Amino acid sequence: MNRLLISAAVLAMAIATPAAFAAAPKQGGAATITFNNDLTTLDPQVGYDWQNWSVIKSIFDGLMDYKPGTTELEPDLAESYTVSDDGLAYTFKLRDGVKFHNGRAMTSADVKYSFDRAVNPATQSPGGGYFGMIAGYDEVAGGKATSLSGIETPDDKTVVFKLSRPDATFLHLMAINFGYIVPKEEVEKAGADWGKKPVGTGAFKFVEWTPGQNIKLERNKDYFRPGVPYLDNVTFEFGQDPTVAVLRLKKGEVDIVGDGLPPAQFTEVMADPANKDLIAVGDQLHTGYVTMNVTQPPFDNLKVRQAVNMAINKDRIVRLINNRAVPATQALPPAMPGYNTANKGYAYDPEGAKKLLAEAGVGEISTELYAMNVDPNPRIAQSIQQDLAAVGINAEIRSLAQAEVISAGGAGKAPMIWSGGMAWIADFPDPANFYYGILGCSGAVEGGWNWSKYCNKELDARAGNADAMVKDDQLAERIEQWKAVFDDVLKDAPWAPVFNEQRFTYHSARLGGDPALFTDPIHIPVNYDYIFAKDAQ
Amino acid sequence: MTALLEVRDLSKDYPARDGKGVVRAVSNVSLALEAGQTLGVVGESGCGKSTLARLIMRLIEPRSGEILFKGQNLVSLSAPDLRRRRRDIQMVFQDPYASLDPRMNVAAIISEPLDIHGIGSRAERKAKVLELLDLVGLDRSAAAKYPHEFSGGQRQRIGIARAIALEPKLVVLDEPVSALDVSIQSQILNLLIDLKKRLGLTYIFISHDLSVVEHVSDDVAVMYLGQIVEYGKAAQVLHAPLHPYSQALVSAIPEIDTQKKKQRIVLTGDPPNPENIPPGCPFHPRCPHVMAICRQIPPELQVTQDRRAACHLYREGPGGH
Amino acid sequence: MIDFWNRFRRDRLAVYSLGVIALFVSAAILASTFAPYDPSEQFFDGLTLEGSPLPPSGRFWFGTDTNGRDQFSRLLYGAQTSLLIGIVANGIAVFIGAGLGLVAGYVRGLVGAAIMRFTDLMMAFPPLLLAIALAAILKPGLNIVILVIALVNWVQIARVIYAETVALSEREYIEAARAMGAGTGRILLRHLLPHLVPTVIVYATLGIATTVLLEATLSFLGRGVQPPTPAWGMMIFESQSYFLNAPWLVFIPGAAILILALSFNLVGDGLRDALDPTQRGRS
Amino acid sequence: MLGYLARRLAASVLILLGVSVVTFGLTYIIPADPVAMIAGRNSTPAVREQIRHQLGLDRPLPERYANYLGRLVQGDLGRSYARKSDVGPLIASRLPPTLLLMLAAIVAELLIGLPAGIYAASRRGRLGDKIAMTLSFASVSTPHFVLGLTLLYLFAYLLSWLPLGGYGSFSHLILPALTLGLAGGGWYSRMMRSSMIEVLRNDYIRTARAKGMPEWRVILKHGLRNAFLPIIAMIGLDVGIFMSGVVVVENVFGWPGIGQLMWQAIQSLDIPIIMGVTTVAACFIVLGNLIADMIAPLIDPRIRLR
Amino acid sequence: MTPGPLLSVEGLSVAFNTEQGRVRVVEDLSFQLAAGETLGLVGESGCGKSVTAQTIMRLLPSPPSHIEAGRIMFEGEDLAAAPASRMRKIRGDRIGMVFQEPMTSLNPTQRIGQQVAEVLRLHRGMNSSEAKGLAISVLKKAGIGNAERRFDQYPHELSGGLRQRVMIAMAIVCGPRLLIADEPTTALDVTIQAQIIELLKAVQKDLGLSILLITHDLGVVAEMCRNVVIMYAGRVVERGPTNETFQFPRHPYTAGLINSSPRNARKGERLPTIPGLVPPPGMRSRGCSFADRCPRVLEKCRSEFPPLAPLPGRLVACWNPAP
Repeated sequence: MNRLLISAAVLAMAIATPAAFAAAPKQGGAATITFNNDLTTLDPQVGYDWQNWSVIKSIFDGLMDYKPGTTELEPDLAESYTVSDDGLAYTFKLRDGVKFHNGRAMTSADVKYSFDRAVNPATQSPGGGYFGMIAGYDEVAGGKATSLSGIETPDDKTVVFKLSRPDATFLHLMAINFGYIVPKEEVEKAGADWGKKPVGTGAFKFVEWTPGQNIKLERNKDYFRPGVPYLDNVTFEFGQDPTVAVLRLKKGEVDIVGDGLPPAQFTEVMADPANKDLIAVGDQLHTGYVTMNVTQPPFDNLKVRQAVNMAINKDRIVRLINNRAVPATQALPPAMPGYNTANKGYAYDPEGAKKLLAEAGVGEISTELYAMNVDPNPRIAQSIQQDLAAVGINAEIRSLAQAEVISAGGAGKAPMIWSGGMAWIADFPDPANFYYGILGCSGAVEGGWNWSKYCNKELDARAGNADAMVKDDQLAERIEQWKAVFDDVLKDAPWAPVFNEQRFTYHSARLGGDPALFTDPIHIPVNYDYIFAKDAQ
Repeated sequence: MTALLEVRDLSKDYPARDGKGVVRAVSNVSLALEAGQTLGVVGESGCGKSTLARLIMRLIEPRSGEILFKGQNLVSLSAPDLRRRRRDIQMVFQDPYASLDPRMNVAAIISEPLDIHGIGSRAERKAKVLELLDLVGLDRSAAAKYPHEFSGGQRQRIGIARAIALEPKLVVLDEPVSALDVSIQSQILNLLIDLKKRLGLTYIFISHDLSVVEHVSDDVAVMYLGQIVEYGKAAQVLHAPLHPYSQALVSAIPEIDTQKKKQRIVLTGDPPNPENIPPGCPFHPRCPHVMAICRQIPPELQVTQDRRAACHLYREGPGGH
Repeated sequence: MIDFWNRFRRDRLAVYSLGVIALFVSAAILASTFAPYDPSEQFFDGLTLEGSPLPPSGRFWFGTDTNGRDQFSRLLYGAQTSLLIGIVANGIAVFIGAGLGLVAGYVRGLVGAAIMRFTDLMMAFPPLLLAIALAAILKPGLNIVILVIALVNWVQIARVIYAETVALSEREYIEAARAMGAGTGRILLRHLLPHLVPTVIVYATLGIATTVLLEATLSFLGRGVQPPTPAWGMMIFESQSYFLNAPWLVFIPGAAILILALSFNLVGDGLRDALDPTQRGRS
Repeated sequence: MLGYLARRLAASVLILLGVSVVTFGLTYIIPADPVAMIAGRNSTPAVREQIRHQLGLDRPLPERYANYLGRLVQGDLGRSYARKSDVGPLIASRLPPTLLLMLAAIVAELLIGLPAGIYAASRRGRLGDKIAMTLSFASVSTPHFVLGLTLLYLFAYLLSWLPLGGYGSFSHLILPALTLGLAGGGWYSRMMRSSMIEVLRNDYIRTARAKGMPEWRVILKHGLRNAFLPIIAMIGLDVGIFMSGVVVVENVFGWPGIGQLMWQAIQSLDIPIIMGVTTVAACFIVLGNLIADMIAPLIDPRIRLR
Repeated sequence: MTPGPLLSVEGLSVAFNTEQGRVRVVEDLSFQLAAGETLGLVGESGCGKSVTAQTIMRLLPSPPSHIEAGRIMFEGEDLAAAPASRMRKIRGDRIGMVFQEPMTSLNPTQRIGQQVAEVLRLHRGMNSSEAKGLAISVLKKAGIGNAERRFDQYPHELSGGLRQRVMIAMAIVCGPRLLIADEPTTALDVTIQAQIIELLKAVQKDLGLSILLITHDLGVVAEMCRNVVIMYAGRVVERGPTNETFQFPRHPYTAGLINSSPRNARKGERLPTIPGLVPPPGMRSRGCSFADRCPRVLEKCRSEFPPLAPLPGRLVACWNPAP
């Protein structure tokens, strides 16, 4: 499953500092979070869906992290780091006194083990590919070696990463779950069950997992950040329909509806003045878009693709999802570095679309629009379908399970796909993360996630150039280059961007913490480490 | 003169209910029947007389033996040949309620054999149905009615009309009057006697009622546990039975005429289970005259030229005891 | 026939139900006449400003759905799909089931055993999986729904018909037909089938509810009727999560399914009684 | 008895073998590439090939089936693509709630169906009979999800008598069991009614009355046991019907059983779980029928096992 | 012992509500049964004899059946008017009943011993071991060998004859005054039938009870009953001592019945028959129901039903009885 199962997702941008908490945090208390589906795994190298993403973050740590509620990088398990001038070597100094939950102190060997594990095909990690810039990656990924030659551990407290190419996103990658540090002995002891009994260094210690029912965490008293976390216990309850969960939250039985506010109750909950302080609204960095397969008629015709962009009534779609989004103008979401405020995209213009189609001379178009079968995606697809019909494009909806849509997209069999439920949300806040897999040539292969099969070699080269700028003083220049890349992508219109979602988190009055923590861009849906219970004794 | 029907060493087994062993429903039955004759088969429930009827009809397959009809062995006939042969052999069933399809009207029931064998045009068949209704003494208006609108006796007339529609040579009558009241029973017996004379039929008449069998039969076979224990002319068998079982059977009939008091032989015990037939003479556990030999050796049948009784008492001929 | 109608008429509940079915059928046929709107038209003002569906009103009699479409119109057009599935698909299933059950019950032997083992196999098998796999081969849509339902729903009826046929085969009139020289085909069609008709009818009508449910489940999984074509089951599933806040979205089509299925069941019951004048009679 | 058991078990194994063939065949056709699900979106073709090889997907089909069957026989149901864990333990952990729910549903349907059927049979042709039978039809005619949502709306939301879904206490069990059991109860009441009417026609009922027995005792002592026989076979079949029902009901009520697992697996096309649940469900269906066949002779001594 | 007859049925009429309206199946029926006597109630199917038996036991469900008129005096009590609870006390205790089909009259799912013992527990309030002991002794009395083992058997494990013995044991276990035997031998083979007849005779002698024997088999009546009642179409047509009645039947129907038996006919010849059919209930004319089939029919027969009138040694309902 992809981490973006739900359409409402992440990456808050407007961030207050953690110091601006409304009430002083207290130590103690408990919180209950509900989810409809059980978690899949708590193995950081494997877990890759939005639900387990933040639970793993509370149990494990990486070398880097983001400041709570923000997208600002800071060292975490690493105390400090240095970058070589050519950008090909990163040296991390590990923090003192970091212990795994089993009591053993963490060392540089654990770091190396964890990255080896992430890349080793036997782990079947969906994120191993992120570490392709580390020297020796190809050997390990190809099954020829089990250890990354690019990671060196001169002593217990030092780790050196040697890269095969400079990469500006490297530090972000040190903060994603796949690079979290795991204790070798526990992984080997648990074997296939490792994902069910995780042992990390994080703020919360895993207690138990009753499949289908709940997961219980407790405060890690030995956590290396003093005073954190605030809560003594966190419980995740599963099998809770969000509609029911909202009612239970009103009754005070649960604290956070993990799946977010269901559309059915959105109006009602928002209209209730009592909920004013209980709903955290995070501006979002997500894009919902329609892909068009540029390798096949009729979408091999640029005019047809542009016409689709102009035909879609984004305002109605936004209303359809209770205005929890803003119409999108481009591939990147507004808060992502590289977003071009000057670019207004394609405006809603059905007449213009018809004209373009006439110019394209493709005649009556019959095509298929794939969509994932979880609400609201079929509804959005139907709205798009009606808009397309209005300009003379007949799109039959294929509403399918996520895995099938992904398979069809990867195989290039889907002429159009509405991305909702599977859409790209950056794993880290950098424009690069929005390009290679879904718009670049490397994703436009059989099984790749570039469902438009759009491959522009020139843009790929420009993107590579931008990512080679690893120096601090190159930052602004790099972003400018990315901006240009995305502007040019828009001209080719392999996508029709539709909207950028916002996130609304509904929590109980018992819970305190900065609203940004409840819409944390990294910890989805909530940063459990920093919220607190007001009624704690 | 060859017999119209000759049955030789006919046997039929069923798998026993417990899955082990077999039920010997009919074993080594032989009999012969000349055209125009009536053979009565009597016996109590479970003696195999209905199985015998079904074997002769080839509704079930025998384990061994031959059924010669006009010299032709029915057992070895192919399915299509058998179906054609069925024109000559028809059957009347015991239960006039169960043997008529409740969803067909009388005309359809009676003309069905004609349909099956493709006899006559539609109009001819219709005429034939009416003719048959007359013949069996039913009103012509019956043709449009359904079986449940008739009484038992009338239904049996329908069944008989169906059986004679094909103008068969042989009719197997399986307890044709057992389900009927006395006054109706006599009507049906009269009808059967009339039809036999009129159409030159040959009957195998199966019944547990000795007086009925006696009334209609030329020859009688008494069956016990799948075997014929006594066989001969009706008058002889039923008035001077040789086999102890036949004797008991005859004596057990309650007489209306209270003047005709007679010595009743009350048999002890039930007929033994056909799944577990005793060795030797099957009747020996209940036989008032049982001897040591009876427990070991099955008795032979032949007594005199036209009289057979499977009993060791008659090894030396009748009156041997 | 008149006789039959007179018997049927005595069951008043069945007669009313027949009326209801007639009403539904005519609504389905005349949907384009009666429906105030195009069932696929998504009104911009069919949703509140916050994007919630509208409750029943003078303009939208049964309210609007989550896409801002007129639910009354969708219900009428949905009747077409649901009735088609209920009658055609279920009819095919009944045909297959009754046919196999009949043959297996009379022929027995190897053929009968093979059919019944296959039935057992089907019983032990979740229909949903079958549906997914079929849809993989064929294009999803109404045809898939009909095919899947036909392939899934026959099992139960086959078992019932099998059991009844076995019992019926023991009857003397079957033996009588064989004694006359009737072939297997004749016995099956003329002597066994007419007696099974009441059972077939009852199961055919009872199958309607299951069928509509299966349609809904299939549609939800993307194997069924494809949007925006309305079908009752799908209408409920689409708005399942709205049942507290917009109950009309769930309960109006739900009531439609219930009423239709109930009517079919009651008619089936009435038919069975009317078709069996002998009331089982003897034996 | 033992011979019968052995033969029945052999037949069951054959059915299960058939199920495994069909399951394997069907899932093979389903167009969701497990490699894409496992490898993730940053994977290279080389990594995908590696995973394909690890999963054995590059082998010929018969060999894959043989491997699958070999593991199945050892109780190994494979490993979930999406959940990254072994399917066997996953199903095992989800099984108790489902079994509890099914058991409760069977109890519910019997508690509803039998008394209603007996009542209707004893009031045959009168108003009470007609009302009971119309209600039974209504319950048979209601799809599970409509019924479940209605019950939830009425008793949990409007009246707040029972919890809004979840798992743990008896009060959580009531509504889902009722949802699952009501339709079956409708069926049973009809079956019980006709069965009871049939039984009450029997001569031995007249015998019991001739003994001077009160009518209620006649019905309960001499009628019920005989009328119950056709129901027994149905209870065996129920397991199969419920296996489909729990998928819907567990989702409406948030019940953490294998139905929910199956639903989620279907949504994500997690084939090992789908196959595992199918296999386990088939086992239970076969087992249910077997048990029903074993119970029947206890109720009716005329039935012999052979 | 109470003076007078043990059972006296007086002017009993029973009707059923049917779709065609109310149909009278038993009309103005009267007979007496003395203590220790066996009375035969004879007639063909549909003549109302089984309805009579079940009405005495009050076993017919009401509705649809109704006792329209008459009394059923048993030990000085009118059973026709007794409340249901009182009838439950009498049934099985004071009056036992044996039915035609021993195959179906026993509950197939209960052990036969329990079915016998049940009567004792019901009427005598015995505990199960007491009831078992007594039941076994009665089973033995009913000619069931190895009764201890049979006690735990199920009906299907017994032959028809044994089952009928169980039925008889069940009917007599409480020592009733009256035994109603409804076609007790009809379903049995002749050799078994003979056994059951002997058993009934023995039981009667042993317990001194009265038997109301209902049958269509004149031979059985001749063998067991001193007096006989002939019924036709719901009415008594002839009543008298068995010997004389069978030897010199006065009612044409009685005569027809006796003559149509093949026992008395010449072999292979046509049998004397009663033409036509019994008119079904509800289709009966105002006059004598037998008129349409009667060889001695008079004009009067068609308009007026003949009363049951005394002839020497006999009661006959006929305008033109045989000499």
